[in-house]
Amino acid sequence: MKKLKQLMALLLAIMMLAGCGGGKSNDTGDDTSKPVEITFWHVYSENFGAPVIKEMVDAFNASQDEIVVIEVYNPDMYPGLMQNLQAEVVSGNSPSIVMIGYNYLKYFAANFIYVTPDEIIEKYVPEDKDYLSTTFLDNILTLAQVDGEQVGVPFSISTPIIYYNADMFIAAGLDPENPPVTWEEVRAAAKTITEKTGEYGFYMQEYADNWAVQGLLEGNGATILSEDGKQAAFASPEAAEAYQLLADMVLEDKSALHITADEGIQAFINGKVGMLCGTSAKIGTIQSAAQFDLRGAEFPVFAGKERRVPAGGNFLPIMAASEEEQKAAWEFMKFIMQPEWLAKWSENTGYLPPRQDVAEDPDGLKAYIEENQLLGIAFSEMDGIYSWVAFPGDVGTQAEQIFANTRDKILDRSMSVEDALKEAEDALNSLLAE
Amino acid sequence: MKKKKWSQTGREHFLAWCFVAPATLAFVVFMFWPLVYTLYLSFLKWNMVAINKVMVGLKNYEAVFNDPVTKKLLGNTLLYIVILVLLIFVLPYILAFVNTFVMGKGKGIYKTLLFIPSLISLVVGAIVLQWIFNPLSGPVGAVLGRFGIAMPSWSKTKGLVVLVISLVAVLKSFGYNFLVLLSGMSGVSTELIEAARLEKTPNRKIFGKIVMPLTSSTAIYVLIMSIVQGMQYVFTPIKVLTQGGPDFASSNIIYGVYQEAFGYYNTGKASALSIITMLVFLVLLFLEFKYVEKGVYYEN
Amino acid sequence: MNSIRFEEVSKSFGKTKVINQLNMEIKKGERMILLGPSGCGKSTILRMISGLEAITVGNLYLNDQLANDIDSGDRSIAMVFQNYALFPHMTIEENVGYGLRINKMDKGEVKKKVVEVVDILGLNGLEGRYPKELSGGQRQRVALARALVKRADFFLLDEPLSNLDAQLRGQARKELVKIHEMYNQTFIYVTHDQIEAMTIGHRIALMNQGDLQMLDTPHNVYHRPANVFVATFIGSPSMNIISAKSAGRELLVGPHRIELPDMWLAQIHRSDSTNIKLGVRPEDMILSKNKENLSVPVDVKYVEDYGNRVGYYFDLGDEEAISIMSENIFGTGDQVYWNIKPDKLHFFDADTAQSLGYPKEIR
Amino acid sequence: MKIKNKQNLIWHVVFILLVLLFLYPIVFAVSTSFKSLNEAFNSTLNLIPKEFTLEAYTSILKKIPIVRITLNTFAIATIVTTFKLVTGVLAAYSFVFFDFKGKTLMYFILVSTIFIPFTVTMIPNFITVSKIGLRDNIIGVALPQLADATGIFLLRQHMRGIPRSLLEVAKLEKTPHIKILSSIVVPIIKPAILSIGIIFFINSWNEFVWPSLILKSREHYTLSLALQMFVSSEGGTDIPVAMAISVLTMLLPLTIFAFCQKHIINTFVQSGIKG
Repeated sequence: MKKLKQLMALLLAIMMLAGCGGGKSNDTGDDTSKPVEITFWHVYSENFGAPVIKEMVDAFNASQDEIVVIEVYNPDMYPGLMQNLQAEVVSGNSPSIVMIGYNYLKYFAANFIYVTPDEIIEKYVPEDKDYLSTTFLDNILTLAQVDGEQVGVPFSISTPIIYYNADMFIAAGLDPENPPVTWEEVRAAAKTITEKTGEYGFYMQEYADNWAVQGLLEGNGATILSEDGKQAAFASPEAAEAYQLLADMVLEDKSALHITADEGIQAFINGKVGMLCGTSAKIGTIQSAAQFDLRGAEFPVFAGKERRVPAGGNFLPIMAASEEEQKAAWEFMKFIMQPEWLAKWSENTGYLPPRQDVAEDPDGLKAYIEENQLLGIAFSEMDGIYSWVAFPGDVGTQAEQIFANTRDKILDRSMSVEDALKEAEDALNSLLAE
Repeated sequence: MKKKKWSQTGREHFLAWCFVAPATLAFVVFMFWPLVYTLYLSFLKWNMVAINKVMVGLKNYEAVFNDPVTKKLLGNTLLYIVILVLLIFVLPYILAFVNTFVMGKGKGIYKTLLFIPSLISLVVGAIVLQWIFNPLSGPVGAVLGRFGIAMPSWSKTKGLVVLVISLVAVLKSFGYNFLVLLSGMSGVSTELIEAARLEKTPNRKIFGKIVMPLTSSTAIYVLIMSIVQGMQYVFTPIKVLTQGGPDFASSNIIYGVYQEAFGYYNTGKASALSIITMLVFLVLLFLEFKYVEKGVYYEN
Repeated sequence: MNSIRFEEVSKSFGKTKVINQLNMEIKKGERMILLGPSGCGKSTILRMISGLEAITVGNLYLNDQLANDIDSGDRSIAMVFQNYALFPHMTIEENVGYGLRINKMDKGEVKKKVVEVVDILGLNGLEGRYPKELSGGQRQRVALARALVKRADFFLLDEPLSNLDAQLRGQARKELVKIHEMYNQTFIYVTHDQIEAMTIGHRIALMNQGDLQMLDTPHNVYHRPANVFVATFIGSPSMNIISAKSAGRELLVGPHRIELPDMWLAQIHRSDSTNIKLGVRPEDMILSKNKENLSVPVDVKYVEDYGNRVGYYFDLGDEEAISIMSENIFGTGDQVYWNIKPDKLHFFDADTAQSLGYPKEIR
Repeated sequence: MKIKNKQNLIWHVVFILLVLLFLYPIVFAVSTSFKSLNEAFNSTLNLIPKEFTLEAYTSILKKIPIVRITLNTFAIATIVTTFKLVTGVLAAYSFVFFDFKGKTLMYFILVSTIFIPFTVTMIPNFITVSKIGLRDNIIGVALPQLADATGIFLLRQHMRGIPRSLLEVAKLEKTPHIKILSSIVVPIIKPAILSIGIIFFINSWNEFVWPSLILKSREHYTLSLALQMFVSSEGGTDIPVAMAISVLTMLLPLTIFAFCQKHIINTFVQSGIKG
């Protein structure tokens, strides 16, 4: 009993401390000149990007005293952030600046209230009239456009690349200087690695989206949407053939891994998988953790066909409601779009910057790219990037889930590739028809 | 105003309600009102954001019943229930019997040790188990690897994914259930057991014929709580580890509601599904009151 | 002066009636015993006096004041519970002083009063202990002390000695009487033990199934029971009750004809019916080898030797009777005579079970 | 006798194995939190790190305001526990020591809330808390949890064990109910209240789903939410760090349990579901 009492007293003391701490923090920014507070929602965890985001925000906050930016982390990437955003809006609030994955572009535009960069420029900062067009590449700007309207400013761009473990290549008798170029070669190399080393040869990232698969399917001449862009149209022989190749690697050759993204990427870092097909955004994470000779190769092609690389990443729309918050958000946006910050962002993650001058700046990223083979690979793919398919309306959220389920159905053999694709296509089209 | 002298009983009644009031108020605002609101939402088509809510009658319920996913969710829910009932009810029930009536000295320590994992949060439990079962780098995989068995990637394997996620709930509830069942066992007189022993009754029969009937109200309580809480305990690991995947193989009705609501923003359908869940629970509640509360009254 | 008065008081719990139209007066300073078998309603009466139980119908007056709606806390009640109801988390001193402290009495004053009763009850040295560290007898005294310290008008005791062993009980009875004589409060004492009732009470209220059976002094309750229930409840073994028929000057008991003593004629003929019950206490039933003029021959059926006394069983008509004597002189099968002592008989109406009264020759 | 001993031994072995299985996750987390990233991956079976490192812990200190986060968690758990105990003790007292019309129905209604799945109340509660403006506020996390049906159930069970006569003694002394509650009922069932309070505290401490909906900024995070900042489905989890923060989350509940295990175990063994 005595011990208990002491313990309770201790707990109480800690609580008091907590209470005091709480009181103090709430008093920040006295009555004198209250700075504008804006919130910036992003998806980057401590192991992936968050430190740079924090650095940017801190630097911005330190650079002036009218605006205070609060960064807010949202777990589970873009779907996670969309869930939180939805909830936030329901509660009658919204963040000032938010990070939206390109695949949610149409859903976001159709369902949320936001202010376009053009509106802000027109209303408050006419001097920035040419900012967008002079700063960003045209094909990059279109990534964040719906029906010609610029919804937000592109921030991060990623491309899918092949990471490979050169040590394992050597162990398997493969030439690390000549990584596979076509999917057929990828399959053969994976098989060799599995046979020779007993480890898995290949893993394609499995997030709750269709991004990497889109690259695979479109590389074989398939399309995700019909020509008018209003219907799902991926249940084609080309798509099935391409998907079958991945399925065969998992199910027939048993050389490819079918596992969650977290575990799969971890397994690659851990030397348990020879090749990883994943987003360039992970370059920073993988490089810092991998203990082997890590190298990169371009996203594979199908023999004789053109490489199709979907643009991953995100853009930043502004959702702030009041004039001063909108202005503040714009200020912050321009701050982080400065070449040195974008360069830092790229170096730490592997995302490609939305403005060309960052990559060309000899003091900035250029030198870095020359040294960093993986980032160089990602850059080299950038010219030919296509949009990541975004489904319109309410379908946007369910589409990614359907794609993820389709992948599970195919890769655990519960459905044939053709049937699974057909079922998914029908499901999406019936949703679109509603 | 006239001064009215309250009768003693009148004053007591008033006071009685005053004492119940704070808890009642909290429940009304954060339990019953939400329940009613959810019922209301289940008749609407609304995505939580749109200003217009469209009255659609029973359409949401229709949609729930026609959705093949619902069948999957119900099937998985049943699977979770079966696994959980076995692992956090049947197993501790038998072990509580063994601990009370079969084992000799030094048996008291187990209830304390087995209780410890229930102090760990579900997220921590989920993440630690995820690593323990990591097929490529986890200890289970490593041990199996030594025997030349390839650990299947559980998070992508139907059935197995339910089992591993259930283990998180098992970690959380086993010790507590064991404790409650032990306390039920302590109500059975040892003389009865000794008398049966003198007749050379095998333990199996002592359990089935004497202990089970005498501990039935405790057992039913634990059984029902295992189902009701177990269903909710698996939510966190599902959300953190699999998000219901692969292809809904690890989702149950509780997570299904969450996904419909916060994943697809089908507030109406989510509400309809949660009302259905509620009805299932209501049956359990009825059973609880029928067997457990009544039993308690009889004892006094 | 009446200190407690029940006027047509009834009490029901839901549909069960536990007290039926009770009328009773208790005098100031009196030791009133509520006696009866379990479930007879005696504790309910006590609890109605205390205010812990509300009255369903009727009026209760305390100190001549209508008390139905007076809060128990305002009734000047001290109570000793069967299980003593000591607060397990308080020391003996705290337990005893509880009521005084809660009513904001000055600390020094509390101490003084507590010391006083602790002295009287011989609890010195135990003040700092907790109830679980005391023996049963000590706990009972603590409960008593807590009730005493209050100096309430009404001192209610609910089977206070039932949890003590027999030896302690005898001693405690004497102490209770002594304590009452010191303070002279109105004692209402619930018990199912007739020895306690007989030795402690000024008067006894004997209850059965919610009805007051008799309210009188212990002597009268024993010697002039108002009905068969009272007659058989008091005394151990119970009074022999034998069915009989009156026929003129004779009484028919089974095959025997007994001439009625003159002193009883008036009482017996008071009854409309000829069916009566004859009551004889076992110790008043004298068996002898010698026939006297008013006697009935009986066969000893069974003998029980209690050491200091002996019980002889025999049949009288269809009923079995027992006689208690001091010597073991007869054996099973002996033919003896029951020599009737007319002044030791009791007569009851067979239909109403009420006493037919007593002749003036019997005090 | 021999058979009996053998049987006993077998069962002890079964129980010991079970305990090892159940405690392994905790040991695994503690052990891994002191390993280097490389060792965590490559010698997962080693329970004692070859090179003991505090790297994981220092990196947590550097990256997140862990003290602040711990205090937040503590504050929420304390508020929730206090309110649940107060409302629970009051309600249980009323159910045990008062007689009033509708008592049984009322009890039934309150206890039935155990059977409302949290997904049913989640959306409306989220909207309510948001409308009051308590998003991203620890009060908003605590608000919907001010009463607890299981608590009322357990407290009622324990209060029923108090002899009614104790209260009657108090009533005869004109003790007001609130005083009876505070000076008699509460002290008598103190061990039970303490244990139930500890369980409330630990449950709140461990809570994840609801705080994750309400809390947004790092300064207001709880430990469970901090954990998810290091573990996310996007890949690249730093496992020693994840385990280190898991260990930090477990630390207080385990410590409290170590201090009060006898009380807690006894309370639940006594209460069970019986009176």
